[in-house]
Amino acid sequence: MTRAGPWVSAAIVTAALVLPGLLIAVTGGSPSAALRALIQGSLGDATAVSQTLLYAAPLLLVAVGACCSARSGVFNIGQEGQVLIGALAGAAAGLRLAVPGPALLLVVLLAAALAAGAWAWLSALMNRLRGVDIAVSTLLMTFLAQQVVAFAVTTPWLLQESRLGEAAALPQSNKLPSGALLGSLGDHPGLQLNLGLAVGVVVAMLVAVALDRTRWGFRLTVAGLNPAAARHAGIPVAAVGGIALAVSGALAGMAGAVLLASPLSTNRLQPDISIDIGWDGLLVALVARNRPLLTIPVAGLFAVLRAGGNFLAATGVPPYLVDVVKALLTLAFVAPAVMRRRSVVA
Amino acid sequence: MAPEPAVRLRGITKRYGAVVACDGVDLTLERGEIHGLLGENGAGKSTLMRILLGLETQDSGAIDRDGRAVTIAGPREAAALGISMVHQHFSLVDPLTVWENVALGRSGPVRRAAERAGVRAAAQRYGLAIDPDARVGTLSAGERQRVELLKCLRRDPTVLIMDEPTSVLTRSESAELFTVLRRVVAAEHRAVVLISHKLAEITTATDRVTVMRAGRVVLRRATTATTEAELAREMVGREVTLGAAVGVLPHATAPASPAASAQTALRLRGLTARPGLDDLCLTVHAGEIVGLYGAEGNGQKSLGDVLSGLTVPDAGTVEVAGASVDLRRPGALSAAGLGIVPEDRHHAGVVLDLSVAENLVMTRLGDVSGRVFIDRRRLRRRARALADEYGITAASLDSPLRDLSGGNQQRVVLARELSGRPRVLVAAQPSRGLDVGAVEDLYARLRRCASDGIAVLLISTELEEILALTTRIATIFRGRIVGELPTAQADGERLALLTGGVA
Amino acid sequence: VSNDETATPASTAAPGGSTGTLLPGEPDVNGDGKVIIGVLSPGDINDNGYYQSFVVKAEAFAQAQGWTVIKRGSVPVSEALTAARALCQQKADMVAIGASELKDAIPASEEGVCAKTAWYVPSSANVPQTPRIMLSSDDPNQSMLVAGYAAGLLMQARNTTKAGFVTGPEADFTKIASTAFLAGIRELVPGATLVTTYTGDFDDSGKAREATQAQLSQGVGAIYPYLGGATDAATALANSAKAVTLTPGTDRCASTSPAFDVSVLFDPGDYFAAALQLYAAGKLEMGITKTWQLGVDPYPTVKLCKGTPEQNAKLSAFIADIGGGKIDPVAEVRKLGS
Amino acid sequence: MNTVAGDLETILSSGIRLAAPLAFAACGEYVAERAGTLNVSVEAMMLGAAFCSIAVAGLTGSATAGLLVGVLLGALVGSAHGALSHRWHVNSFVVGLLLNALVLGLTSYLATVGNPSRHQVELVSVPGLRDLPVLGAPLFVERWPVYLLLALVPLAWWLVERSRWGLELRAAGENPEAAHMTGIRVNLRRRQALLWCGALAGLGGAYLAVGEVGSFNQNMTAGRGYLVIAAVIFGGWRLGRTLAGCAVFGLADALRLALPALGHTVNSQLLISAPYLLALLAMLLFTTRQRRPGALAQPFRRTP
Ligand SMILES: Nc1ncnc2c1ncn2[C@@H]1O[C@H](COP(=O)(O)OP(=O)(O)OP(=O)(O)O)[C@@H](O)[C@H]1O
Ligand SMILES: Nc1ncnc2c1ncn2[C@@H]1O[C@H](COP(=O)(O)OP(=O)(O)OP(=O)(O)O)[C@@H](O)[C@H]1O
Ligand SMILES: [Mg+2]
Ligand SMILES: [Mg+2]
Repeated sequence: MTRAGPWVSAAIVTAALVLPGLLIAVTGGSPSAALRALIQGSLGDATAVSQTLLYAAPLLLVAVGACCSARSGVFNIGQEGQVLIGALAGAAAGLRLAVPGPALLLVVLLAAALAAGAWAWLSALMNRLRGVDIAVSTLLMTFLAQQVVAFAVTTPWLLQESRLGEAAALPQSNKLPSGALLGSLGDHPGLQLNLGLAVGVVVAMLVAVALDRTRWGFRLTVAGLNPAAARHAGIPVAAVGGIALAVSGALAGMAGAVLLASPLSTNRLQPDISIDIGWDGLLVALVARNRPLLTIPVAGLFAVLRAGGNFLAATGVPPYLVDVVKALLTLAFVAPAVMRRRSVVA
Repeated sequence: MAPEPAVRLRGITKRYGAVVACDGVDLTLERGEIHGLLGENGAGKSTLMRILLGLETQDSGAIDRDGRAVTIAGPREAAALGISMVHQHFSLVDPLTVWENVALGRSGPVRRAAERAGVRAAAQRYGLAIDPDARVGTLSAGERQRVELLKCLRRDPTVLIMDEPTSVLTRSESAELFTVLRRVVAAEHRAVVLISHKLAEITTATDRVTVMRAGRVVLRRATTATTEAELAREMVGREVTLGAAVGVLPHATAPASPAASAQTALRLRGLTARPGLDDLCLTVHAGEIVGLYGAEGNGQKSLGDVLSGLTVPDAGTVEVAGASVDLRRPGALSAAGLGIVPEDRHHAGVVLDLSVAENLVMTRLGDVSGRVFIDRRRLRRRARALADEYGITAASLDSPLRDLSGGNQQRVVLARELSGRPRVLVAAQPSRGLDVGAVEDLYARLRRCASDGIAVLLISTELEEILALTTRIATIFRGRIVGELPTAQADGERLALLTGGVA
Repeated sequence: VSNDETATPASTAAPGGSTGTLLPGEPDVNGDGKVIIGVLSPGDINDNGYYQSFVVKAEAFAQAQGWTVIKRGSVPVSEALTAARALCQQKADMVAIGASELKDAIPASEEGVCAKTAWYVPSSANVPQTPRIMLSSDDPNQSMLVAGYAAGLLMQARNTTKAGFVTGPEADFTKIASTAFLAGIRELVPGATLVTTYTGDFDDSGKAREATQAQLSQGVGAIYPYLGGATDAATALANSAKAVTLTPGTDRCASTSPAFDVSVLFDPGDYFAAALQLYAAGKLEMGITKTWQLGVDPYPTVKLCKGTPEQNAKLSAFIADIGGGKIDPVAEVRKLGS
Repeated sequence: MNTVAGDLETILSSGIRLAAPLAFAACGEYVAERAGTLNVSVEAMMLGAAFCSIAVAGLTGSATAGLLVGVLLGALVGSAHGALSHRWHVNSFVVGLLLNALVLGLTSYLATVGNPSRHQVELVSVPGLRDLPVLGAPLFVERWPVYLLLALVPLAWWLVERSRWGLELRAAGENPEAAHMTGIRVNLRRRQALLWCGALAGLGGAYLAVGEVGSFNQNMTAGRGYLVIAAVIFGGWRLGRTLAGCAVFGLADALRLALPALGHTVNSQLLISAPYLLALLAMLLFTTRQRRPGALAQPFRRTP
């Protein structure tokens, strides 16, 4: 860290905090009211907190997956597509398989994880066979995933919504049966603790233990830090990286299933069901410096921005400005955290 | 009035956190001299030179150039002042050609024809034959060293710094280099700083010598007024068993030659790997040390990669204790009982960001874990035992390996590889970059291995090392074994002939 | 086995709307002394077209009444529900949805936060009626059939038989629109052909222009840019080739750059403004569906910007025939559209 | 008109128009990647420039002024990216993704404020050549900035392959430690490369707005920036092949948009994903690894 480091990060944070306020003031709004709305909408009451926690679950899953692959030295930036593929597979399983009740939910989550894991693993395969860069192929496959989902929901013999008489069928699937949905944990007045969050937290802790305490995690870490030394130590580096990538994809896919099956969505597969959770989840992992446990609070932070941002848009702040505010605030969080240590992307 | 020295460093101090890399160092470089700079690993030699080159800024102290105080902000400014350096690590860009790398250190528009011609002319003048259009990535270590030197000389420096230039060169290549340096100094009146761990080189090639220990200058002498023994003592700060420290007394001790049992521990059959190995065959018996000698770039690296499990050969087999090893299976060699101290330990030997303890158990994870979980307590206990046994000094076994000195890092590798009780130990250039004290320790351990019945294959470009340690020498040329003879019958001349591929 | 029973259940709307409920205190439903109208739109609310008009009309009316309008455009379909909830939390008295794509927001109307809100939802017969929302619906077959008829009139005059339809994604509603448009043209030009190009994106002007260009190169004489943000770019190009152009939903006969020959009015803003008028008067009932009939209600309708009296008369007659039930648009489309 | 040659001409000209914005930006991204930055903010550079060019054209009445300001805005985004990632060492992917979100939000918002008029730079045709059969119209009747490619492409190549700046830039992209030891200011070179990348991506975005379309609308670049990254990879980090990649993507899109008019129907999702599929296929078929800059996407800090 250079001498200028603390000043620079302070400057970035200040700019990122002040600029949104300025923008809002210039357009005739009140920055303090906006800030209040941001907090009100994310933490203000039970409904708001419920909303924040709903967002936190898929963010957490994506981020934990990103930690896995980054630790093994594989840089996956295709989570957005993997979320979509997960949602697609989850919807297909939920709508097509005749599994009774809660077991169906398990099937939906598993199908999503398997499909997205396999989708991500394709990148590892291409890398193994032809040396195709993984960061790049996962990015490109995101755009493919978008079209695959678009195709599925506009094709009647796939997942397109059943038509109602003469009316147009929208590009979406039918609604998932109630057995496939993620319910609430416990009964709290106003507060909704979705099962999805429990899944996310449990997965984060499992992965943290797996990475730091098991042979598998050790081998994965060695492969990521020094592939040559890993190979010498008898670790099949390419296979380990492939598995880590698949796990990362699988968790992103599971995030897709959580989006699909939780009250965040209408429980239908839609082309934009991923709502940038994949991109944001990646940012969460980067801010948390690839530590699975650290992703829990960071995902919470990003969820606050999302829920609060949604609320802010409803107060009359032009919605595009809300996006700007969110981007700047994220920068404020990212800048100093990433600066503290060498950037994780190698 | 006597002419001002080319460079005078006055009271240079540089701290990295708690470490004082340089502590009030004074150094004077005269024109027309080769100045030797000696010191253990971590003594601060490189740091001092990096300060002179503007790559680091000193905390205190001053630099005079031809009697004028200067501040040097970076390599460009240093070059403008006529100071240029051949680095210990990293300074060539592999995908670029030789002439592009040479041009990289200069300024002004790039005139391709002129640059090429310039490289050719300089190569001619200093006797450093090289093809300007070759890609640097395809060159051997010796050739790369030539490019480094050309890159440096093309800037026409009056002060030339060479940081361990010979560590990857064979003896004849080193000799060539010193001839060039001598010419540069005598005919062109430049000043040269030569950093080396090889005492013999320092005593033969330099005019004056400075020894550093723990950041301070401890000896300053005309070379003719000192001895290798004195230099070694000053570097380490105690008496050194000269017999082990090769380079001090080349033929001091005949190797303890155990009656090599007839049992074959390692057999390499027809190993072929493109590029590098061409039908290489070699056997090593239990309890003997076999030296594989040859100029850098004749396939030693490929052999090391095959035996580390990094590359799978195109053809050929490796047998350990009579059983053929499936080289495609990761870790098969280690499981079969082959330990290796790789040539580039940072590349394949250790994981710098993992803790010392983790590095110590890396290859034998099964010993410290159940089916799934790693047992931290067992891991630490085992690491502690190994660290004690092999005399590894570290602030904590939980600190990253990066914090250890080179000699200690090498000990970690050796400890780990020997902890598996291997039948065969392959040591590739094991003393490279180590100081006298560390080398002494290393040699003692290699000998102990042999007397414990382990078959040791020593891959080295250091003739003295080979002669001092081995019972049998095989010479390698262009990926083949071109000669084999008992060490007792070997002498420099015969080996030189063999390594030239004449046999 | 399939879980198709989970498809949207069929509409249970009662015809005539006699079963509607009136919310107490309309327009200040939540009784906080202020009237806030919250508008959600799936599209770019500055597209100079369909999505914008919804917001503009609402704003104009609300301003006159001294109400507040909170508008939010480009709401992703999957965030509709959350966005609607957030509006309720802002004490909106009415939540208005810009287009039926956002129908997923409707469940919020049943939630506690939204207990004191009126709901206005446009629908193309694919939204189920609930007691808590007011639906406003029209049949795209009607307006598109007449749009085709109007284009046919102008094509007849120019002696061309080829028409083009440029739209975004290949989805059911764009397919239905293009089919009905073709049927309308064929009412007058029996041998007419229609080229339909899906650019994949309502807002990608560059691609919309290239699609238009390709159609023009094939000698297409009328272009329907059934687009969002890319409408103007495509129309401008069609103008340069002097092709007949139509608007996707709003009245833009006054516009000169780009210029339109036909305004097809199925402007959600007009329907909404009518509902707001009732609302202001405290007469807007929830739980009913208002179905807008072409030829009966003022909207939807189609008008020629520079039509000859003769053409205008023919168009009016056709519209009247549909309104009077002499022509069944659905049957016409089925007959002529393929 | 409905001849095979005529159809071909239609598709070719359309393809070139669709490829031109990509080609400008690719000349920039190519340089940034050779210097070691896998720059994902191309989208932001293009979109921001597209907006500014129309806004300025509206204010000044000159489409050319708009084009120039677009270039400047692209460069501004490039320097912001450079400062954040190569001065303050924020992860470059994060910077890129955030800049994209930021510019999308800002331009979408600002587009709602004004109501800019239509502006387009002039069409220039080359006398004589434009009358060539088939190729004449597609190649020699263009909005004038397209002809800039004739100068910019060789310039980009010369800068990278022949100039000292380019030599140092390549060294910074291949082996920053070595370059640093040699006295090259690695991060400065990378920032400069991003500046150039921004200017050219800005030109591409501005060309899209004031060249082809004549107006701005929300998110009008619609992922073209990502396509540019795909093109550089498709080209295996060689300028010529990168531009060929742009041409392939442009033509694939042109074909897709023209096919219905020519009486064919093909699945639109498949065609929309064609460029990405092509890039993946190209990577699978040609071993492009060798030319990949050794330190691509690796940050460099002086003190390790
Ligand atoms: N960038 C740095 N950060 C922290 N410590 C450093 C740094 N560079 C060098 N040191 C420390 O400073 C001391 C001197 O290092 P230096 O590289 O100068 O030694 P040296 O004499 O060149 O050793 P060798 O013979 O191994 O090359 C060592 O203890 C080293 O660990
Ligand atoms: N003392 C300081 N005051 C202000 N800024 C500083 C200071 N020290 C460093 N910086 C800034 O921090 C940046 C990061 O430093 P770093 O050494 O990692 O990069 P650099 O190699 O110096 O960059 P360049 O290649 O441009 O020289 C520097 O470019 C400089 O702008
Ligand atoms: Mg050193
Ligand atoms: Mg009220």
